[in-house]
Amino acid sequence: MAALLSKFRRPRRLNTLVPKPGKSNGDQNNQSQIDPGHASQSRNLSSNIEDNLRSLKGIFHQCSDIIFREFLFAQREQIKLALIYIDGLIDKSQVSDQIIRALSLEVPVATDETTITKKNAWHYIKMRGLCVHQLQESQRLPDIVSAVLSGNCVLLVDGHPNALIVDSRSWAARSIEESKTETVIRGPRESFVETLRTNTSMLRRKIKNPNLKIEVLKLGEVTQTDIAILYINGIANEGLVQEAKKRLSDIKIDAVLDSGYIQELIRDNPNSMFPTISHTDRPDRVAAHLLEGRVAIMVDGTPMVLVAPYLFIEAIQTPEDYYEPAIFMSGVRVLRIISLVIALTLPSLYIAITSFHQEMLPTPLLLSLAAQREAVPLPVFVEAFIMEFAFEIIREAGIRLPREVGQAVSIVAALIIGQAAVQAGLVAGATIIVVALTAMASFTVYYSGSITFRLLRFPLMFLAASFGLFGMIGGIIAMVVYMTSLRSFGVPYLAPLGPTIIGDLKDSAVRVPWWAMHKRPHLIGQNNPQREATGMQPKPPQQKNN
Amino acid sequence: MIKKTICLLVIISLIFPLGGCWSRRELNELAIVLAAGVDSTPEGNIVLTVQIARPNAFGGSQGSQQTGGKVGQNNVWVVSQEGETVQDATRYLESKVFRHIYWSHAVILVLGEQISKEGIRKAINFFSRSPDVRDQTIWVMVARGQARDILNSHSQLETTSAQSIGSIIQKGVGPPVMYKDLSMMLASKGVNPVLPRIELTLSGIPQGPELYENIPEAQNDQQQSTTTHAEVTLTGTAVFNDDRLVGWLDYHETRGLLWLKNQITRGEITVPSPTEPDKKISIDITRGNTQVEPFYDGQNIWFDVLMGLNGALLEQQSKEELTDPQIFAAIEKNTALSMEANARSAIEKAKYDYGVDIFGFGEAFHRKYKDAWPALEDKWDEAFIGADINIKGEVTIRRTGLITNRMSSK
Amino acid sequence: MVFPIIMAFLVIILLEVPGLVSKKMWRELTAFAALLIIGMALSITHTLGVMIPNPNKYIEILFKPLVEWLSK
Amino acid sequence: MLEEGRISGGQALMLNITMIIATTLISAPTIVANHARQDAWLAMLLATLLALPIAWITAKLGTLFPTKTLVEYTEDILGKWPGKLLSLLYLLWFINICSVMIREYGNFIVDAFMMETPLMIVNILGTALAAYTVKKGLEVLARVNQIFLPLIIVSILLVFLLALPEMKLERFLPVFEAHWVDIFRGAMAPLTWMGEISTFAMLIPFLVQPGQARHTTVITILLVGLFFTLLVVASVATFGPIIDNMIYPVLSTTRVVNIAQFIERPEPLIMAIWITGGLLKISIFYYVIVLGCAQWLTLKDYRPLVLPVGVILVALSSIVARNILELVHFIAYVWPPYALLTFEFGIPLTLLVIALVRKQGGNGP
Repeated sequence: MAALLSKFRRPRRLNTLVPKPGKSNGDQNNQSQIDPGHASQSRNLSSNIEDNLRSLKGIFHQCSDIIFREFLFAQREQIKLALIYIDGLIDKSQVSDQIIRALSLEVPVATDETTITKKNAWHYIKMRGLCVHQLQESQRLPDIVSAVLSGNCVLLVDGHPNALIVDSRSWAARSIEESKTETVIRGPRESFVETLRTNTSMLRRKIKNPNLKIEVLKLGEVTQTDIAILYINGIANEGLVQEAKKRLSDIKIDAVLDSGYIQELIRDNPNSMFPTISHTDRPDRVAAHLLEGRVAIMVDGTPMVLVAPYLFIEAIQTPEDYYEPAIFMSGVRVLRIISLVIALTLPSLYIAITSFHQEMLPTPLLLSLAAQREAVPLPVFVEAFIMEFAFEIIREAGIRLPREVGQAVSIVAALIIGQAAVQAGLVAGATIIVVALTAMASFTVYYSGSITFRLLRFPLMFLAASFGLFGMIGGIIAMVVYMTSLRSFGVPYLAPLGPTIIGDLKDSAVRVPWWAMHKRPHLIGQNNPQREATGMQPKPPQQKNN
Repeated sequence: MIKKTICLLVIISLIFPLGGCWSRRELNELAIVLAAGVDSTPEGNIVLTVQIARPNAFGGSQGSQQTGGKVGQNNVWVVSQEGETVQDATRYLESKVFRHIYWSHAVILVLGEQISKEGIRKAINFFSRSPDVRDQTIWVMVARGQARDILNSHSQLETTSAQSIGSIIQKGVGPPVMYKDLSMMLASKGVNPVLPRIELTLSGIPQGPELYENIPEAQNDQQQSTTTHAEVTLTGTAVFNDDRLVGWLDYHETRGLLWLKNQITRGEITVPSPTEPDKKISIDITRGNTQVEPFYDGQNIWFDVLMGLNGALLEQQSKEELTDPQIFAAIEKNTALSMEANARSAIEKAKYDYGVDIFGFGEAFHRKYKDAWPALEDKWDEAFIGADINIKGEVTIRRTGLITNRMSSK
Repeated sequence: MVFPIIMAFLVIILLEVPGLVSKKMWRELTAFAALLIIGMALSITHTLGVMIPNPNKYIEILFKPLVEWLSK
Repeated sequence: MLEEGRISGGQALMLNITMIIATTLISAPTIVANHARQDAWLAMLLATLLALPIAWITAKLGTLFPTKTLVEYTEDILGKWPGKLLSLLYLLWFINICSVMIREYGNFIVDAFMMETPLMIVNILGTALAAYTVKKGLEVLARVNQIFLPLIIVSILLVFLLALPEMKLERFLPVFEAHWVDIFRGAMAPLTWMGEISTFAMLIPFLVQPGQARHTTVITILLVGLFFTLLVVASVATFGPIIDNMIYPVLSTTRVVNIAQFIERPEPLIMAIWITGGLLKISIFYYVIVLGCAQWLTLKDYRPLVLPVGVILVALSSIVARNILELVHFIAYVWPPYALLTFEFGIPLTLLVIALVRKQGGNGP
């Protein structure tokens, strides 16, 4: 792990600003203050615990949450120990029971007092004294600082220039809950939480295989956030893994507060509206993607895990599709495709047809539309635009408001925007129906996928209002051309459709049963294409010969 | 990036003032034409009558609250305009209507009797040329009298008379002719056009209050006091020689025409009972099929026509035993005779009164004798008059409804 | 009408030329300029109402006998 | 090479199909029926048969020079300057096709759907969209085509399925009424369209396996022939004798669709098909022009030429014909002898003969 860490550690930029030993941090300039650990990177610990404590205290100057607990080891020979940790990030009972209590009371009692000297105390503590599950050692000051900051306990022993780093991390964390962003009726309920280690453990529980690799690196000059790259060795394309690592290691940023930062920094087309990296908080979705050969990126502090490459077709795929019966879910997929089309085109189609191509409506419908429109003072385009805009406002308000007030928003919206606007003759009833249907349709597909479509709806409406169907279809073609030219980590964005990959169409508009999905997605899993044995189609039992 | 943005802005600023929405027309700028009628004036001009929907009457959400109670409000506005051509009249009409005359939803095209006699080509060309008009699916018919009177009528069931006339044409007794069928009949030398004939017939008191009728018998100033209601009825067929109206076929001849054109899809035939000739038996047609076979020996032309009918006996006034095969055969025979008589009367009328082939025998001949056709095609109507036509009906009654014999016979 | 056309040409130049210059693709730039000048000449004269000979007419004259045979 | 992208055999096949059917599918039946009347379908089959040699010649030349496009191997065959001259003529021919197509495209949209919109605006927008596609390169073009072509074909078939109740097979009788010369004449126009397969010579080197060119072209012609025949059969069966007066018979066929008062008026479908299909076809020719120009001038990149060529195409598109009748006259009567005798059949045949006599271009590595 340490080797890996060093491999991914970026070149330091503040080599010259090494603080002088013994000097307090207050003298240093601001640059070095926000660069924890690195400021004193060339420093090693000395044998004198007082020196070490002094320099550490200098580094952690004015950090009220850092605890320096100094105590004595053996009663006989006043060996001084110091435990440094952050209050709130450690398991208090473990630290007090298994470290302080063990070292200050139990160890000297259990052993012959003469055997412990100042010289061998460190070794003794390391090998016998500490009843903890994970122990590391380091003599480099920066490593120690970073260990403390990550929630470990650092034990300094007088007379020895090596510090012991005890893993005793534990902090108040949200417990595992049901996924809020992607709910399913059938399938696992758990979702990721903010703690990286919990998240990796959830995946490890699903994929019990040493080939599931979880590589960790730190990003964020200031925040020092842990980032994990997950892939399955032997399934994931090596080039893809290398590319992901390379893109991550190129990042130089002061803070990573959410996976969204990473997402924007490593995507292929920086200005594109279309997401080319997906994010999810469902372990089963991530596991399935890893098994297809994709790479996942976890960021400590956020439940949202990035998965790359992301293809457009995933907007209509949900984890549930693979758990429920295939035929049923294929139908739902078709429904989602229709919804996607509706979400994108319905308002513009409505504008184009009612203001350019009235001949395309059946006569009775035209007459009833005309009747509704008769009293409306605005052109269809303006009317539809206002309503779409109003809907977006309502939606935004609904998300931002506290849940209790949210109810009120929906009532006001339904009453005012819906009923009152129609009755006042401001908008036609049909427009309301169109807007409502569009809104509902946009919620049926993958959320980030639909955000793009929600936005693109407006230019399409403009085009439809200026050039009718011609403008609208032209806009859609331009959109498809653009999407076709996109790539996500080298994989064409519209992959199973354009380029058409016949085998992958098994998991597109339809989802064939599991016994027929023999192959992983062609462009993603070509490293190890076979995913299951062929000829597994269940059959009725063979008639026995009597 | 900045460069791209600037370019995009310039492009947008170039396009949008241009994108002045040339073809854009809001729904409330349209006068939706549901029916069109074309008449001619003695001076040779054209009178175009259009039936325009009044959207207010079709009840929007708040419209229904305000006007829904007013039963029988006029749903349409019928307006006429004289002009030299249809297009000309349309332009003048726009100055009366103040909205764009919008043709795409026209359901029917009614041709006046007078203009049909003068030739319909000058009345209909506009409708196939203008992309606005859905020329292929508009129903075409000839009015007995003035086309504008037909448009002025009201329907008791449908919201507009245009829609009701459209469905009368589709389902009623008479050749249903769409514009495309008419153009095909006009283009082919082997057949002359026929169109359904509609007229206003008096049918009692109007059912709704405040319905003002405009019927031929009532003068303009008397319109409001009229108490009789005129109903649009399909009364037969208009026969054309090329594009000129030459005469009519009545109800029975129309049936014969439909048989010969193989357009019978439904209907009934009432025949006298074989045992009690004054009592009637009605056969419901479930399937009709006519085969025309031309023959030509270089001199004479003759046709064998085989009309097949599958039917169901659905009414019997007489009381003979239907279970008796002989009687059953006799009924079938009578039915066949009745069909043949209908067809023969149509043929005779076409041959001797009007001298035109309206049945498409010429096309059938063309299909079989393609080498002889070029010599005959320009004088086909004469050849048709000279041709013998042998008609044979074959009737199979497959069902007798829910009962076999009359229950009350004993 | 000439003004929007000139604007459009400016946009085209703005879109392409800086990239070509910075990449030092002089040959491409020459080709670009030549084609653009042809296009500009064609479109501006056409907009100004100058009759430009229709190439298809000459083609038709070239193939006259065959055209007549076909359109009989 | 100028183009880094590679296309698979399937993608090439689909590009070829779009290249031929897209713009012609709307007006094809009329032009054929003009001469052959109800025997139009025979003319179509004849055209398919006659187009096969063209396809074969194109593919054969392509396999002789598997890494070179038409513009490049003319120099190999004829020597530098004659080759350059011939390539220039080819480029002018492509420009001619493309501008006529843009005109046809704009005219249809304006005539049938947007009467008041100036033709120029539609042309400019269409060309701009095509330019965008061309700038994205051949791979994107092939993929976009892969997405849209199935939709186009399925919806055309759907429309005809829906129009089935209006069709009468007896409108084909009598068979063989047209004189065989007339059938042959009727076959000329579709033959010329199918002959546009010779444009594929510009794309063969970008195939992943240039050896597939031969199947690709032949299968293209067979599929397109089948499709055209279906189109003609359906249109004649619906309209019979009046078809030769219609400018857009396929649109008219669509307009008669009325199933049980429920599915009526499917023209948006036809319009969408026409817009996408036409655009893709224009894009293919546009790409070929731009690529050819860049190769002819031995440039390093073809992208800078896209916009200037677009300007020329738009300008020419309004020069090539004064009105729709002139356009139809050109497409129906001038285009066939002109294109067939020279660029589609005559010149490629000559090139092939010379190349074979001189034993040039090894049979491919």
